[in-house]
Amino acid sequence: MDVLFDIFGSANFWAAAIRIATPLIFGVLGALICERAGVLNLGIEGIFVAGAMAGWLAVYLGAGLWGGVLVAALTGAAFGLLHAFLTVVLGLSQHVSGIGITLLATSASYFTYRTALPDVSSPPRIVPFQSLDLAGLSDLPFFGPVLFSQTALTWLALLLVALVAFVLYRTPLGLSIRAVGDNPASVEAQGLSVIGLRIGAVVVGSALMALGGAFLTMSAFDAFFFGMVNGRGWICIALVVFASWQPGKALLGALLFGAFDAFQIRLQAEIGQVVPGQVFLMLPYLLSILALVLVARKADYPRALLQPWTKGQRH
Amino acid sequence: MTSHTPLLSLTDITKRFGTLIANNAISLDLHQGEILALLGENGAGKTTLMNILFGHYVQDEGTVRVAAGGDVMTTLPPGSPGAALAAGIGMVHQHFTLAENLSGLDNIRLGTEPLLSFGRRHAARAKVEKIITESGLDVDLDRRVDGLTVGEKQRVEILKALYRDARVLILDEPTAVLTPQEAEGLFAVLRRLAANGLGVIFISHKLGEVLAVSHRIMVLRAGEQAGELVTAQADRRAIADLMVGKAVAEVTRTPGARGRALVEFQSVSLGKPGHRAALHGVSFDLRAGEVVGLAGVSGNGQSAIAALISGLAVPDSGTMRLYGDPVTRADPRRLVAAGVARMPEDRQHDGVVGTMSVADNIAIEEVRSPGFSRYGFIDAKAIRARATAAIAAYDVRCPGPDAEARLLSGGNVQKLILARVLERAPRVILANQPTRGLDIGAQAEVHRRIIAARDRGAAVLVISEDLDELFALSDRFLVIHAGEITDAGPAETLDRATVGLLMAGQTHTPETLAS
Amino acid sequence: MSLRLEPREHAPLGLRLLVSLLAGAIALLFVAIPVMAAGANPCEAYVLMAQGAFGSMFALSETLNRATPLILTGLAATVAFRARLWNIGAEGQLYMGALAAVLVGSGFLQLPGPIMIPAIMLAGFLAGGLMMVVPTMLKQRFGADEVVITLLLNFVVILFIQMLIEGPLKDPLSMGWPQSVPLLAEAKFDKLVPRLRTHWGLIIGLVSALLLWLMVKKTVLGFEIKAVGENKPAARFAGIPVDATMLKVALISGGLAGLAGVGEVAGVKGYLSADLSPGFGYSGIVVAMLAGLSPIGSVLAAIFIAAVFVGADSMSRATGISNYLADLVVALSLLCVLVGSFFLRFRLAPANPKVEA
Amino acid sequence: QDLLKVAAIWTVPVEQQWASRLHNALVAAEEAGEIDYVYSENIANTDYERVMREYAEQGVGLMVGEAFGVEQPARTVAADYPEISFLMGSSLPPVEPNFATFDNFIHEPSYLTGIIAGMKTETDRIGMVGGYAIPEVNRLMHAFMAGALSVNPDVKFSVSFINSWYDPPKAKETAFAMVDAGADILYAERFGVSDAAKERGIFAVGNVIDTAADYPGTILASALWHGAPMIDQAIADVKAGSFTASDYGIYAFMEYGGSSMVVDEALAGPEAVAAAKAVEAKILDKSFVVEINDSEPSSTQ
Ligand SMILES: Nc1ncnc2c1ncn2[C@@H]1O[C@H](COP(=O)(O)OP(=O)(O)OP(=O)(O)O)[C@@H](O)[C@H]1O
Ligand SMILES: Nc1ncnc2c1ncn2[C@@H]1O[C@H](COP(=O)(O)OP(=O)(O)OP(=O)(O)O)[C@@H](O)[C@H]1O
Ligand SMILES: [Mg+2]
Ligand SMILES: [Mg+2]
Repeated sequence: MDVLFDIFGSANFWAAAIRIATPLIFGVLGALICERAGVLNLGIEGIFVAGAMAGWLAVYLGAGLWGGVLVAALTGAAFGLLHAFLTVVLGLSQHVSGIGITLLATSASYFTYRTALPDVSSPPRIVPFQSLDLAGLSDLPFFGPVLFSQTALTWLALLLVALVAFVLYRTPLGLSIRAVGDNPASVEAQGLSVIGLRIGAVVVGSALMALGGAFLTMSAFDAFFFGMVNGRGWICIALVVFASWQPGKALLGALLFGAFDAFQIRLQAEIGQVVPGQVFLMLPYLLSILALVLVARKADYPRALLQPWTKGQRH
Repeated sequence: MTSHTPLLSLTDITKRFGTLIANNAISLDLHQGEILALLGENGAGKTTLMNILFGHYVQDEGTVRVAAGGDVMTTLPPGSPGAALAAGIGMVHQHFTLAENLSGLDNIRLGTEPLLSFGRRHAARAKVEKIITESGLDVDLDRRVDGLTVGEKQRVEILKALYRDARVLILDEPTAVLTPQEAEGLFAVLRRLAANGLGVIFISHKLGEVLAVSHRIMVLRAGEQAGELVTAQADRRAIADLMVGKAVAEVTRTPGARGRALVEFQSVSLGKPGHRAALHGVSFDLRAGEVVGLAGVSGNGQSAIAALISGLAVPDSGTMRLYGDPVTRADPRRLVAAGVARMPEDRQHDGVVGTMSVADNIAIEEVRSPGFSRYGFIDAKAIRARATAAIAAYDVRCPGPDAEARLLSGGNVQKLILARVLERAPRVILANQPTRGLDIGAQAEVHRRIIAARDRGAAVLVISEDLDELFALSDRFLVIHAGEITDAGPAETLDRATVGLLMAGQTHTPETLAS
Repeated sequence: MSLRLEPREHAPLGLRLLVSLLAGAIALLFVAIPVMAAGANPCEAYVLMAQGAFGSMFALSETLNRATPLILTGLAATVAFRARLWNIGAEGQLYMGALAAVLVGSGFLQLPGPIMIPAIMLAGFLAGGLMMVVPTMLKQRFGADEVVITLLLNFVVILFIQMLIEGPLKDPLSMGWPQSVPLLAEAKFDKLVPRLRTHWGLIIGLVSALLLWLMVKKTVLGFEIKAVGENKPAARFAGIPVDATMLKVALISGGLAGLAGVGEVAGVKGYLSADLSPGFGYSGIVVAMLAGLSPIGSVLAAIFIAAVFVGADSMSRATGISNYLADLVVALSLLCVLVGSFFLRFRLAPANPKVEA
Repeated sequence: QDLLKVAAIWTVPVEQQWASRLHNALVAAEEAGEIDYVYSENIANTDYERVMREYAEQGVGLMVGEAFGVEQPARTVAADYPEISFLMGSSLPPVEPNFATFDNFIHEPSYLTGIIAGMKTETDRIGMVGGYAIPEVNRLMHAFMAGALSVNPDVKFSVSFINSWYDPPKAKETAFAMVDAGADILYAERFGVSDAAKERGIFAVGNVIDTAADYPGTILASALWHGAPMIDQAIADVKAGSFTASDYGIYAFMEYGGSSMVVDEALAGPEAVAAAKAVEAKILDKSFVVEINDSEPSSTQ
């Protein structure tokens, strides 16, 4: 019990939870935008990799950090455009296209990295984002270290949650995106372009996913590694369902996952070999599954998810 | 009432789907304040024409022009719903085009504001509320659309058009899913709107309402313009002749011989207690050789009754007996095997698997029976033979037994289902909304089959919101209201008003009513 | 004259083959980009790729060896997707199948030789099947999304396997390297050709494809699966036991993926380790969709994917290009074939067909 | 002109620390004009045998790689190509005539770095973050722990495995957690751990490669593996025709120069350095043997 109290009471724990959650926040927001518009984007895992590689490489080759962020976002957007072309314009299977995009983005990133830096056997590094201390607020007790030990990208992620929520619920654009994911015919009948909205959503959502990857190489760490995304994209796909496609709950879900992960890391270090280490590693996944089962009945699926739409055809 | 230049003018619209000509050089004008009824058999091309007018489909030939002030008319670019909306054309589709996860208000606003603006909701609400007051289209603007009734959804659809200052309103089969009361309300609104200068086109298969509401009637037949009538000078017969090209035989019903009770409900309850759509201690029976009409406003427990007789549910309490034995397991297969024929309410959704062939859809209830399979293997030959026979016997219009069922029109899907369930000479028939959305020819065909089955000795329960249909078919009436059933007695002792009162929940016995 | 797309009712076999070939050709054109970026000659690379995949008995055997698990995971996805059951968990089911094979076949159970192979196959089938039955039941009971749950279970299963092979199942003779005790000799699949890796798992895959085809086309179960997949409410109304049918599908789908795991353990590795599968489960989805959910097509698609990978990998070695190229070539081919499938569903037609005068 | 052709097959990307040691040695040998070097990286164990055979067919003279996950097939391939010399990382013994083995036996310098850490820790808590609990990792951790305990019996260890070779962000988080729990020295088996140490202003102990330049003021000491002695020996043996199926693992021992400790004397302080050097001398003159323990290490309570 003491152990638990020590863990949850510590500012460092919560700071870690937010750090771990940050790439997930980007990813889950991106996936949420795509799915709200009716498109499942299983390319997420690969887009993470591409964002991580491209953003890092840009900075390594001399771009500024924000330049790198931009490059990452554009790279994600490009893969998003490809996914949108295949699934929205051509109406092809969203599952297969997504898995294909993951394979393509991952392999293209690895190939590019190795071809661009052939003689590297210890990964080169960049100077990453530093923690953003607003006006000395990091000296605040508890909240100081929790919030102000974070980098600009974490703040960007939090800001994006608010922005996405605002756009989704307070602007006609958000209205249209929610509508197109529920019933494309409703959007078409009101004179809007189903295809246009969906392409836009997938492109923007994919750009956000890439930022999740960029966070890994430009904030959480300062170098690119093969395999470093390590399933984080897939987690976002689960978190979106858990969040019932709502930005606020998406933030909550990502933070919960971050907290679980930070917790199992600490527990593993504290109580060690009472149980095999894998049990701890399984925890976040098992808890995600449990959470999904519990919220499933209430989940409000975008009804048109996975359904292609072609103009002039009855649906 | 009509001004010199039309509001809207279609000229020589032609549309082909592959080799099929859905619309062949169709022209029509619509004037201010006019209500034009568009009639025709299933598949005549009505929806297609309206979809072209609204820009969902692109015509192969012809133009759509709209009044642009004064005597000027401008041509609409084909295939652009946006342009049609901007030109003041509003359309209420046969299948609603609402986002169910949004409120009514948001559905109305959708697409009317710049995408990245905000803070306009208030003004929008004010405008919608003003329209509601003027038109009488009352609806809860803040409720999510998936929580609205069909009638309310339709009102939202009309509000969508009016909100955009529509000058032309198109309604595709607006009353197919409305209760008689709701339909009455709709017509009142349409009349008022027309009086205010709106032009209205509406599509319907119900001649009664066409005669009552429209000013002018245009009839399509197999994609051709079959003719036009001024409503004041038209009657049912004339319209039917134009539509079908031949006279439609009236279905006549002779009194039948009532036999023993085949289905008995004894204090049956099902569903959430106190809920309107649940059943609360319902008792009635269905006897051999009679058609029982179940009247009621939809959502009062009809679905629960249908689910029970379909074998999709068993009573929560009370007993349902089939041929005297209680039914204790929800198993449609057993009921089918026992000779219960079930026609689903939503035939496209529950009745057929669209991507399977017509033959497979005919066999689907009985694939496991020895006639259609052996040792777990399908006997495709037998299935095909049965389907070929059924297609001929029931006049299912389709390219053949191997055609996919989704290609069939609604009327033909219904005939397919009739072929599936009636071919086995069932002893009990559940006919749930048997003719919804069907043209008059198809309606007559379905009615004839039902009566024939009754004459063979089957017990039939017809569930319908169309009182005309119930009176045409039923020997006896049950009326359902808020999950409770009143036996209204033999059809001969009843009239529309009496049944209407019972449907509205007036709890009189037939005797007191008769006095 | 502008063109528009018209849906096609039916794509003849010749057209399908043509489109597949064209897609493959276009993919090869794309492959030239990275090949040239790495400074190699594309034409030479194509020849090397073909040789790497089919150029010798060895190459052919390696291609078929890699295709073997893909056939089975492809079939797993095929049967599930036909019933609109989105099984993304074939990877985990494969591992569970492999685990069951090891549990039964490594001496924990004393079984006479001749029934050993059927026993590990049955165990693997059931273990994989169970891994899909559970999420399906969660879906039926709680409405939990099977895409996400099967996806997450993949991670759980791998960790579980790691736990076992570092713990109770660990091979004491492996000098600490985390791998399971080996299968007994009588539990191993024979090689089809001596000294080449292709093994009886390939035959199992082919037979499974045939059986699945038979089931889909000819049996009542196949009929019911189709009805349930295409329109659940209508199937339910018609009296098809929807839930039971879905569970059967889940069992078969997971079971086939489990068999893939059995094959890898009994035919290739001889023991279980956490790196048994380089994503065979995920690739199975690709295989199934490329094949348009056709069981026989899955065999061809699996061989295609395997050949592209094996060929490109070998080519990268022969040309000195980074071997990450292989995955890139697979991805490009996949996307090209996917686009090709679009033209099987639609045809280009003139937008305003004029009736001939 | 006929250069010896050497092929390496890595199951990991060549950035992975220990693959990089041998890869670099091979690249150096190539640059020195000794060999013609080709490699494939990130090869799944399922594909390993195929890649071995492909290289074998290309006619290489020496094949270097890791047989850990593919012991049986690797030996089969070797048997099929007796004219080729195989030098494979392996936990099992070599096989005549051409299958030689090696492993990263750098437990000796690990022990020495343990001594430094044991003396330097003030909280008596050391955090250790590993990738997977495999023998190649376990034995280094155990040696390190033994070294630390030899000079400071009170020291406690937190041990975590992150279940990935390349997830530096995760390794970093895990290391942070250990710092939060009181560790003031981190044992950096993975990339990411030293980053955490640097950010929190504490010390880290390096492993396999020398990263001191990347983390100024952070790396107390490192146990380094040098691929060159073994690789150069193997190349020489092949060229001389004297390559035998022996255990090349010994070339990782300090006496062969295959491993060494490097210590930042300014950070470690003279006392700790002296203690480590003393043991170093004993190891070199074989009066002290560091125990090899391949079992999975766990946190001490
Ligand atoms: N999208 C389409 N693709 C191919 N054919 C179509 C399409 N839409 C309609 N058709 C064809 O056009 C014809 C006219 O269909 P339409 O929907 O206009 O009939 P309708 O008059 O509205 O019938 P109903 O009274 O049943 O609503 C049909 O025979 C149908 O085969
Ligand atoms: N996308 C489409 N492709 C091919 N044919 C179509 C398509 N959409 C509609 N049709 C055809 O249009 C015709 C009319 O369709 P529709 O669904 O409007 O029938 P219906 O008789 O009006 O039935 P209901 O009133 O129940 O909708 C049918 O023949 C149908 O096959
Ligand atoms: Mg219609
Ligand atoms: Mg219709």
